[in-house]
Amino acid sequence: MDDSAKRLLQRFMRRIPTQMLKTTLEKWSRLTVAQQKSLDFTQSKWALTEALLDICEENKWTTKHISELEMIYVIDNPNQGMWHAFQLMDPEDDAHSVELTQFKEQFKSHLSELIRHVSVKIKKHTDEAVWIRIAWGDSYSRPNHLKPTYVVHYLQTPYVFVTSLTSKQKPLLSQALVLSTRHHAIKDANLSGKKFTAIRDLLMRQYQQAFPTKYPSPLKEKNQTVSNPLIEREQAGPAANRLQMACEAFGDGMLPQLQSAVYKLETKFRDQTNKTMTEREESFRCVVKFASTNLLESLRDCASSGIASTPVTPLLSSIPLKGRNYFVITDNSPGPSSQMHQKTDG
Amino acid sequence: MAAKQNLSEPSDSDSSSLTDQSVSGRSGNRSLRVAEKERRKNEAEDPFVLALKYFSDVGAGTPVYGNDEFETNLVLVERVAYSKGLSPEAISVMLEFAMSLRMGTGPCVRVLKCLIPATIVPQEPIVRAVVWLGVGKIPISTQVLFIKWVLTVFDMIDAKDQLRAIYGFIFSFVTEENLVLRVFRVRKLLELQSKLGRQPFLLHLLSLYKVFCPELVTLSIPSRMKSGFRNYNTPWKSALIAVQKRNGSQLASSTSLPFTIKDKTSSRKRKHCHLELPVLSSLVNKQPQTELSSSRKVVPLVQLNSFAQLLENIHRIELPAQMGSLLGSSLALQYLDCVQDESALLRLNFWLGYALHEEFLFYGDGGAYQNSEEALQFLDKLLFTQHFLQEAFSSSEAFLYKFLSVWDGSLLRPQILGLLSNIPVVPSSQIGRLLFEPLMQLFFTSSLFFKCGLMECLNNMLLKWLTWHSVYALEDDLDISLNSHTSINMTLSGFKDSVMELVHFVGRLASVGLQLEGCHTLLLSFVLDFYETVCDTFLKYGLPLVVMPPPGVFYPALFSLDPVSVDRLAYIMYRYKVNLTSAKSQEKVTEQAFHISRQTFREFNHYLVVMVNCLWNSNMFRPGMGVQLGEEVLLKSNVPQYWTSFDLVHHPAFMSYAVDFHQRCWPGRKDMDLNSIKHSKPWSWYLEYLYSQGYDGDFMDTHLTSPDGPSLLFAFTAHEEQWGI
Amino acid sequence: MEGASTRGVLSHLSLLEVQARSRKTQPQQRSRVKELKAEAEALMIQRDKLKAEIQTHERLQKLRMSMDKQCPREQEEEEEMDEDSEDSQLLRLMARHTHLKDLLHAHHLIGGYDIIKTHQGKGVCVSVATSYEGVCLDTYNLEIDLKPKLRISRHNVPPFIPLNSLAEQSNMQTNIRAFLDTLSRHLNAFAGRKQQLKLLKEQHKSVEVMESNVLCSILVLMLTVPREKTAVLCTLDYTDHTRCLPTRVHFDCEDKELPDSPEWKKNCHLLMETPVHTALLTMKKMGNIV
Amino acid sequence: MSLLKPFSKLPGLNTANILLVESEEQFQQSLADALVEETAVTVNVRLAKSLPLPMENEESRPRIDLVVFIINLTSELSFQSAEASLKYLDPGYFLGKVCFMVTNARKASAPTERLDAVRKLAASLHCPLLFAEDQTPDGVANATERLLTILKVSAGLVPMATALYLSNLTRCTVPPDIDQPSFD
Repeated sequence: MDDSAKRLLQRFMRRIPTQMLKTTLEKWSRLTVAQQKSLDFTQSKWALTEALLDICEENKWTTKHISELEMIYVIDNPNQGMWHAFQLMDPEDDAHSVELTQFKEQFKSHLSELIRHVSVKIKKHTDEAVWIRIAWGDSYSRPNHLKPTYVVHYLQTPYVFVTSLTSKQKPLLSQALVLSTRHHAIKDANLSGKKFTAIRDLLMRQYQQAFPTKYPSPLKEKNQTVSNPLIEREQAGPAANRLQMACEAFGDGMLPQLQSAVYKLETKFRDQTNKTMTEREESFRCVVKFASTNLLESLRDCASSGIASTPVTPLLSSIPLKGRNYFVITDNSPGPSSQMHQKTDG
Repeated sequence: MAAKQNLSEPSDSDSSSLTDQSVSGRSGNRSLRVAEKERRKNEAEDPFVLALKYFSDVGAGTPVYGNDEFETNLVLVERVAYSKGLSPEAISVMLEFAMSLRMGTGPCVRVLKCLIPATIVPQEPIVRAVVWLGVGKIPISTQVLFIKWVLTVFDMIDAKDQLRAIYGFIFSFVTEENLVLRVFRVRKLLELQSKLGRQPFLLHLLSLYKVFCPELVTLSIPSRMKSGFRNYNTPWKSALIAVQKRNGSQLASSTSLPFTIKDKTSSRKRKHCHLELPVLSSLVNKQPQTELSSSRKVVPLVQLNSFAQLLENIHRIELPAQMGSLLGSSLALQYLDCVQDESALLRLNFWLGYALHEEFLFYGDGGAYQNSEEALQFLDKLLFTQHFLQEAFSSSEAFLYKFLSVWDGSLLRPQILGLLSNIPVVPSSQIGRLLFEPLMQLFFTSSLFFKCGLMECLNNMLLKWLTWHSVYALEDDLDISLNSHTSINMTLSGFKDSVMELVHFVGRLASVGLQLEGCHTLLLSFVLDFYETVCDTFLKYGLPLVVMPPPGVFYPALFSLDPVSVDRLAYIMYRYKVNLTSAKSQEKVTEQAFHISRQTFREFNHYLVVMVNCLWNSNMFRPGMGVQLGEEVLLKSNVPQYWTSFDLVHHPAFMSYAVDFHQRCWPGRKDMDLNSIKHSKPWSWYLEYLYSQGYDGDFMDTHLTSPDGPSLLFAFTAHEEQWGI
Repeated sequence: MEGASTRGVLSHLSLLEVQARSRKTQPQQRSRVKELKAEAEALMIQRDKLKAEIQTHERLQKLRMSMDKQCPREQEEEEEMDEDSEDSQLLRLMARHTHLKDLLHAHHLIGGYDIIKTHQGKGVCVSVATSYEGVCLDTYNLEIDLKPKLRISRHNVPPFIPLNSLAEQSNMQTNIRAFLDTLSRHLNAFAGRKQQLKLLKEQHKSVEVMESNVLCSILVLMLTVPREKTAVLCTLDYTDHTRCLPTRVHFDCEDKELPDSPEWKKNCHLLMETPVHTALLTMKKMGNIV
Repeated sequence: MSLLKPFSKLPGLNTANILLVESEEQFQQSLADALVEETAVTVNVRLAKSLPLPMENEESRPRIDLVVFIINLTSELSFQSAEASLKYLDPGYFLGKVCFMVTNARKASAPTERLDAVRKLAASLHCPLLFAEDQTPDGVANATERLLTILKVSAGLVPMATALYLSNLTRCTVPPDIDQPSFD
């Protein structure tokens, strides 16, 4: 068993929490029952690593097998690292009929055409997601399995989710993806975050949205609290209205856990009291960043509790609407920049 | 802080075994070799020793990744650390290794995390570490980590000049300049703050200063900083406790930091470090060292367990590291009481002020911890201490004034009122602003029970003030020091003013309170308690001051429905009489002129007239009486002989007794005629009967029985005429 | 010590206060009866209301009948006139209203869409319901701005349905109805295919789904022929996304002639014409697969 | 702009009506639940986020005897909204029918400047300023009782006491700043 494999295993062991180790190894299903038994999961990681190393030695397992193990772990808990979303542009006519096997070989072949040393692993998850693990090398060095790139794609959808991709590797990956999914181009979807599931749900519209209907909406039923006849809520109507608007803007129930939204302003500085700034002709740059454990829910709460003005300013509502959390606001689109003010106090 | 220093000397040399090592060991390796030798003596080559050796010898810039030797050794050390804790030598080696960044910051952090001392922490390596900080290659996060570690193991550091030193450290490594004055320090801190951003330790210092000089620190300390600082020991504390548990109790005392205790008791996230009284502990409380120390003529308080011992060691007492622990033991308090140097008390005050402020005026997002046991016990302990010392701490007084202004009136009410009743005399110029305004607002908006509680509290306050006066006042007009430690000196007249203010204030509260609560009997009885104190100020406490109750108190008591109140009012009036007469006589004999205004006599006589007339002479509603009503109104009411309606027989409070008496007296009678009791013979029987019911003497004394009641009255009025001129 | 007693009194006072508070809540129990009485009252009133409603409803029904079968107005007028007029007027209006509503509902059932105004008429919200074999499935919504031109501002249509291209193809601006129809066809087909796959997985444990995708446009099944236990790989291609039946069915298997055998030809047709789960059912019946 | 007037409507028999104004709409709910527990009088509670109150409830709304502004000291917004609401009250209310209730005054995250600002506001309007512990049930119960004490007076249910009388005794005064004792 070579050195790189060893290091890969050690690194993997450092990453994985001990309580997850058992299940992951079972999923891996390479260990014999005896070997499974031999491992004592109560002892320290360090010892466990040693034991696993021995097993790998005697089975002559290589990086290939161990990267498998890693992949299983990553697929099971994808919410780590920084995920970026990309969007495939103008599909060809047969883009719809791309199916897994052909995609697999196409992707592999395209990528290996572009770069000599690369090792690709493709695995289909139960929810139709295609998981790709790429260990990059360059023309001289062998693939480095210690920092692989992970790519997730749902066939027939225009979205691709990528984590830990360097700018050097980006063009290569893009080209391979574009060709193998029968599209013409790919672009950054301006959506990124720590939680893969959140980003996916947002773009695949896998969260509950609220729409105005003529049927009694579940919202109203939800916040009908049986209260004492002696207690009267004066502004109940407006409150319900605010909630409705907030839910229409950001969605209903559990929302995708987005951590942040960034607005980059490149606008003219407008403030009559401050001449010097106003008269500068080059645009005034600043960055506004909203951060929260669950940004969308926070925003919804702001709107429903009246801290932020309703109807919700497009700047905020376009996070779920356009499915992006990075915006550049310039003057030539007067709409947003005019709303800038009311957003910041929101 | 000054006090801290005098401790350094003994304990420094306790750790001689280490100091010589480190003094010689200017370079890490050398000091290690010393350590190595002694280790070789007692134990054979074990892997742990090898591991330590590795860390002391490993060259700079050795790669970390894939360096199995490093990995194995570190794991080994970690295991030992978490199981038994590290010996002082081990700590010095590892700390040296970590802070020198020989293998980069990665291991440094990891090592710092596992530095769990088994016994004590030698101060030398810490100093060296700080020197490394000075080198400044270490990333800020790691520096913070280190500081946190030092704070965590602070009380296990063998030498005790640290409290000063730590601040010294922080300042000296965040900036080269040596800051002397606190004002400068704060300024410096603030600008550092703006430079470095919010560093937990900076914020901590700032918050500390915010307590003492808020005018300097204007920025609001974010509550998240609390968490940022509060759990500075989380990486270690659990390990610490674990280790201590394993290594047995004799160590537990040596490392009894408040929070370690806390973590044993409550698993709450928020650290009640101040609420938990530290166990009275000392560095030199392990047997071998005590011999050492006693030879050096220093006895830690913890080793004294009888008053006799205290007396013979009184000249060589070592104060504990945690002043808070003094509150625990009465011996310590006795010592504190008789000790000459103010420093001990100052330190205690310091600690106390900070604790109170932190826990009750400045808490983070801890949520609903308020009425928690810790808070209760803490305050009860404080109360106990204050009663023991017979005086309040200036810090607790200051705290109370702040707390009253944001108090909701129910939080920890018994304790707060208890503390409040202990505060020393407040100068009359301040008293309104500090006490009356907040209290008045609380009193009138709060429940009956609060009103009663406050009455009780103010009564106790008055009692204490008067007691202090009677103890400290030598001759009048000589300065009386009311509190031996907070040396507030005030003249007799000043004291009289304060007392007067207080009594009048209570009078206001009482009369309006009774009105709002519909003359509730419970409240009334608490009010009467207060006036039982007031009416005796002259005779009991020798304070030449007599203040009569306001009508708002007198009449509700007189017409109240329960006989007890009436009885107590009578008693109070009687005491007033005694005080006034004796004051008079004293004024006659001694020529020293203290003047009781004729107004007071007028009020007294007036009340007496009303009382006697309505209870005894059945002269209610007669012109010239206190309560006047238009003739025609009274006639309209169709009450037969309305003037009798409040005499001892018809008074609603005594009616039942009268009826009972009547039945006993004339069992046969069908038609009841209470007036028949008034005939002289049954009347005396009736009085006898009232005696037997427990209304003993008070009436008699107030009115000296009906016939010469008036005469006394006249006597008084006569006097008044004379004195008036 | 004196202090102790002080604290005693104070804490006792707080104790009393707590007791007083708890006592305050007691009377609630006693007034329970009153509560029940009030409740009964309320229920009675409600009952009467309902009675009245039923009555009016019956009369409405009568009117509706007459209205539906368009019986001669006059005599209806007669029998209405004897009652107080404006009441009957109202009734007739109500009848008419319900009538229209039913019509509207019917229209919706035969392929209309729920459309309601939003943003004070600046936009509309269209909801497209999907169903398969009489089972109602998810409803999809589109919010469409009307001014300056039709624009889909918000929707919850999954991304693998090419909404925008559909909008262009069936030029939405001029003919929104056509657009909505195609969209609804796409959605219904998709829902149908998804449902089929679901049913298939439930009903045919013996059939292994080798491959599928989110759009459910490709389905590869592993069938096994009884006796020989030969595995047959069956690929269903749904290239026409507006239908929930495959456009191409392809078998392959070790023995090359099996796909060309008559019964498997029949199977092929079967799969082309009937939804996959039912087709498989019949195939199983005929003993072509386990 | 509709002013809320103290005497525009007739009082109900043995009833007291209180209006709780809180921009965060959290503490007011628990207070309301506790307030209606009162059995001696029927207490009607109206909850509002801010003033003015909507016109459409004008009819159903009883005569309001006491207006309470709840201010969370850790939030500037809460203070501002209370301040803004004040101008929708008829001056008559400031004769003892308004009081301020402050929460989180002892929190580290509550700047002293804001507390002073609140004090100044209350003092300038001659209104009482109550502090409450909204975290603990005891705190809520106590706050409720204090409000009831004031409410009963201002609703004229306490003989020989009027709202103005009480508020004169309890109204806030401009804060004294207690100078710190030096610890060294």
